[in-house]
Amino acid sequence: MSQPIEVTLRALAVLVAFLVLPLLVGQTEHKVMAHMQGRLGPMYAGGFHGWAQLVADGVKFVQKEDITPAAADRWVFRVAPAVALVPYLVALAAIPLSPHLVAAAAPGSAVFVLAVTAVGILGTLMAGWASANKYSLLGAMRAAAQLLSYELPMVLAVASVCLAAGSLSLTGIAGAWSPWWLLWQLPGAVVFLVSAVAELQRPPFDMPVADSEIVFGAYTEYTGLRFAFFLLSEYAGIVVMSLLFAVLYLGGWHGAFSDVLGWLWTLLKGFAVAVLVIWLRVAWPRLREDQLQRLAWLVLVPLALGQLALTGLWVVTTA
Amino acid sequence: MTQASRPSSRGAVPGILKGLATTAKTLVRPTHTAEYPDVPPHLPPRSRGVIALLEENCTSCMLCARECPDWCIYIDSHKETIPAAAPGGRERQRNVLDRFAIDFSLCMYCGICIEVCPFDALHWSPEFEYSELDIRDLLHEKGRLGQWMPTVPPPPALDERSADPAEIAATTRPARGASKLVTGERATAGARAERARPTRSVGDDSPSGAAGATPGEAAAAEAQARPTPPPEGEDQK
Amino acid sequence: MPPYVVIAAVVLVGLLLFVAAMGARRLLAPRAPTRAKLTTYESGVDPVGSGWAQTQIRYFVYAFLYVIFAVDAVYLFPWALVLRTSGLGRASLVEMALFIGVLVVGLVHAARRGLLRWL
Amino acid sequence: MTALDVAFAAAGVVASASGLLAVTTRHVVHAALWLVVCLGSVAGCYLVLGAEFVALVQLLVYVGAVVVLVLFALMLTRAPIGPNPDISTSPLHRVLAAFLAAGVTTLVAAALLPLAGPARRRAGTATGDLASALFGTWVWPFEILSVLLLLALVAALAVSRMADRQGPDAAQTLAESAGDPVGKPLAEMAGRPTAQSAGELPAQPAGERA
Repeated sequence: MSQPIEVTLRALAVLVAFLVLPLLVGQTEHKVMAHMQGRLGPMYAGGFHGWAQLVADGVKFVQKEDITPAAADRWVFRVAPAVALVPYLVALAAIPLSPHLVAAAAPGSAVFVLAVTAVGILGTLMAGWASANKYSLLGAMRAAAQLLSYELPMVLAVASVCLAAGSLSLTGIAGAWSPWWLLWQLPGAVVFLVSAVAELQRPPFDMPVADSEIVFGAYTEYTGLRFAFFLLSEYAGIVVMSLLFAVLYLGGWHGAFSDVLGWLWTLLKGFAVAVLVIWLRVAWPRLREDQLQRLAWLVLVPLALGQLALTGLWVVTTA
Repeated sequence: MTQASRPSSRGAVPGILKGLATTAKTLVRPTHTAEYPDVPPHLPPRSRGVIALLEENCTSCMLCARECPDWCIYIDSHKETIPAAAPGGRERQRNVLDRFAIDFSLCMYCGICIEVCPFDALHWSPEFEYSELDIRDLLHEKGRLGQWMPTVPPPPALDERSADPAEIAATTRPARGASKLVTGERATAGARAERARPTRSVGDDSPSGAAGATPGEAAAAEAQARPTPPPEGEDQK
Repeated sequence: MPPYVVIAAVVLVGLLLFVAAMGARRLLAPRAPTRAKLTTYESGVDPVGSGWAQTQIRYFVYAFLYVIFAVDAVYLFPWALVLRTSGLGRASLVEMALFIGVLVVGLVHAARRGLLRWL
Repeated sequence: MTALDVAFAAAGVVASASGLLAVTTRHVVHAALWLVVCLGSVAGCYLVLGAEFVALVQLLVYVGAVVVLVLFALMLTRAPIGPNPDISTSPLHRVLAAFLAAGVTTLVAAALLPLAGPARRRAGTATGDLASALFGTWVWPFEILSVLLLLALVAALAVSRMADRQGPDAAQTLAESAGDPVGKPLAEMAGRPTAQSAGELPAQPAGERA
């Protein structure tokens, strides 16, 4: 197979995964959240238990009027959804489903995913500033402060895993995984999960979009398809973070028949993490801004540093 | 719930775990959702859905229109002279109702009009499916209001050992001057035994849209007495 | 290099997705701007002043902290690659402990002076 | 002329064009956003040259953190939407800047052009080599870096909380010496870094942490 065709096919496969998996997570959230609240959730679109609800939502969003407020900075306002969305698409390309099933097996893919998702903050900041709206600005401030604060423990936790595996590539990390890690890297895993939920700005860390205070944060002025892109980026973020957690801490494709069904194991583990993220949203109330920052700097960062020290010592003594 | 309001004695961690446990338990229990268009809702018997008009009972006294907090009732009437029944008798006058309309886009369903009506011309019906695409179509003229009448459920049964309704008590009261001894009591007791006690069956609680599924006795009797309501085309619109 | 060629292609595909979606919206969505529709949303009342409002400078402190610790944290990743080598492993552990220890002193200082508190 | 050369040239062109836009635009925030493009394409240059880890660090630290810090600063101060007429220089300054730029370019070119020879095969710099050099040969600069970062941390925190810690006292002594009866509220106001904004937590009263 010639190289250009292969590259195109891989990119398109990533696109398909990017368009399907977030919808799957979104529909799961509809259903899980509804049943956790004693409801049924969407039941009509598509016939069987409303499976096509999100597709219908997409069709609706395309047909809605796109409004750019008169006071807004037009170009920044219009480009911001793409800046928020594309990083997750790119991050998805670097996540392996099995040792051979990965779109782009970069040698530093663990760092790559972190770096790329960090760029996503810019989309929120751009949206918040360009809207020329006080709620949006406040939301963008909160989002940026939160995302920066929680990026650090996440980087430290991932560094600890890299340390344990002696590799910077996700394939290498998952390859070096053993069930013993579940215990040994547990503090790091907890730190990563908490930081990931905070990075996604999902409850209980949804202060930046706290609807009872600042309407919808940085996305207040958005309508139609651009708004849908921000929503899609949130769900794509859940997919990316869940798969990342599955690969880093749950061993990715390790499981029965991992030669053949490895990709399925990764997807299943990632899906379980996504359900956990949804569950947290249903069960827990929102953290206040000061609690958010205190948790990040006085709990998660020391915890991650402790995990790092533990991992370093362990690796040196056993190597 | 005292259990829930009691402050947790072991800090925050048990609390957040309790939240997870509660939601997980709810997840595996059956849901409470009633899928309305497919499954008719289970309404309480005296739900306030729409106001029905029994036109024959209306005397155009305007009490309802004046008491309405929203001023959403419109009444037009004129006086008609009824010739004397017997030669040499006195001519009588009565009000003839020309228009009776309730604007349900203004109505706040307080039920004051029904309370104040001295002649039981207005009734609550549990029907609620009368949404319109145009807000102006929510102005129901008397023809439309009358069509709701068959859906009015029978009045609730009286309490056991309650006093007789005024109408029945009037008929069973002994004639003036008769002895008010044991006989009176007996008569009343007998009347109570015979008294029509409308009973509700469970099926009546959610009347379907089909008119006359089980109309209340009173409503049915009165519906026979009056001409069938004109079709909707008569609404002046 | 091939992995990054794929990454570049994915970036391109992402931009194409955005452009295509916006094209579809342009074809399907109505356009009827009115003056009222284009005003800034402020809970339904007329907007007061500009879209800018003074904000807590506290937000800034955390950005500072992150920049410094991010520079710190990126050195952890190359460390992961040498930790297992026989020659450099133990020495690098001490080096990294010193490196992070110095910064943790700063963090503890900040925490003790109450600079990490929101209020 | 390989595909890598083309990629490097493309990234370089994007970097210089966006850099030029960053310094010429009169929208303050646009300048920061063009800086993002510039730094990102510099990361692309590193990547094409085979320094994967440096490129990723460039992305993580510069785009993900430094530019966010810059945007933060711009939004906390007043960053108006639309061109800012204050951001302008006189023709004299422009001419001087052009001369300076030409001089620097000549200097750099004079130093680099003699080194440029026929295209060599680029060997990617493995992150492992980088790591062993960092923790072996260059360990002392690495350790000193931590002290530098510590200094930056302490200084940044001191600067950002200075108004909180010294402002009230300074303002109060000023007010007392002037015999100003309204000095107290003024001092309190000075103690707050910013006015409260909607939805935020109340600022701590000044001087409480003295």
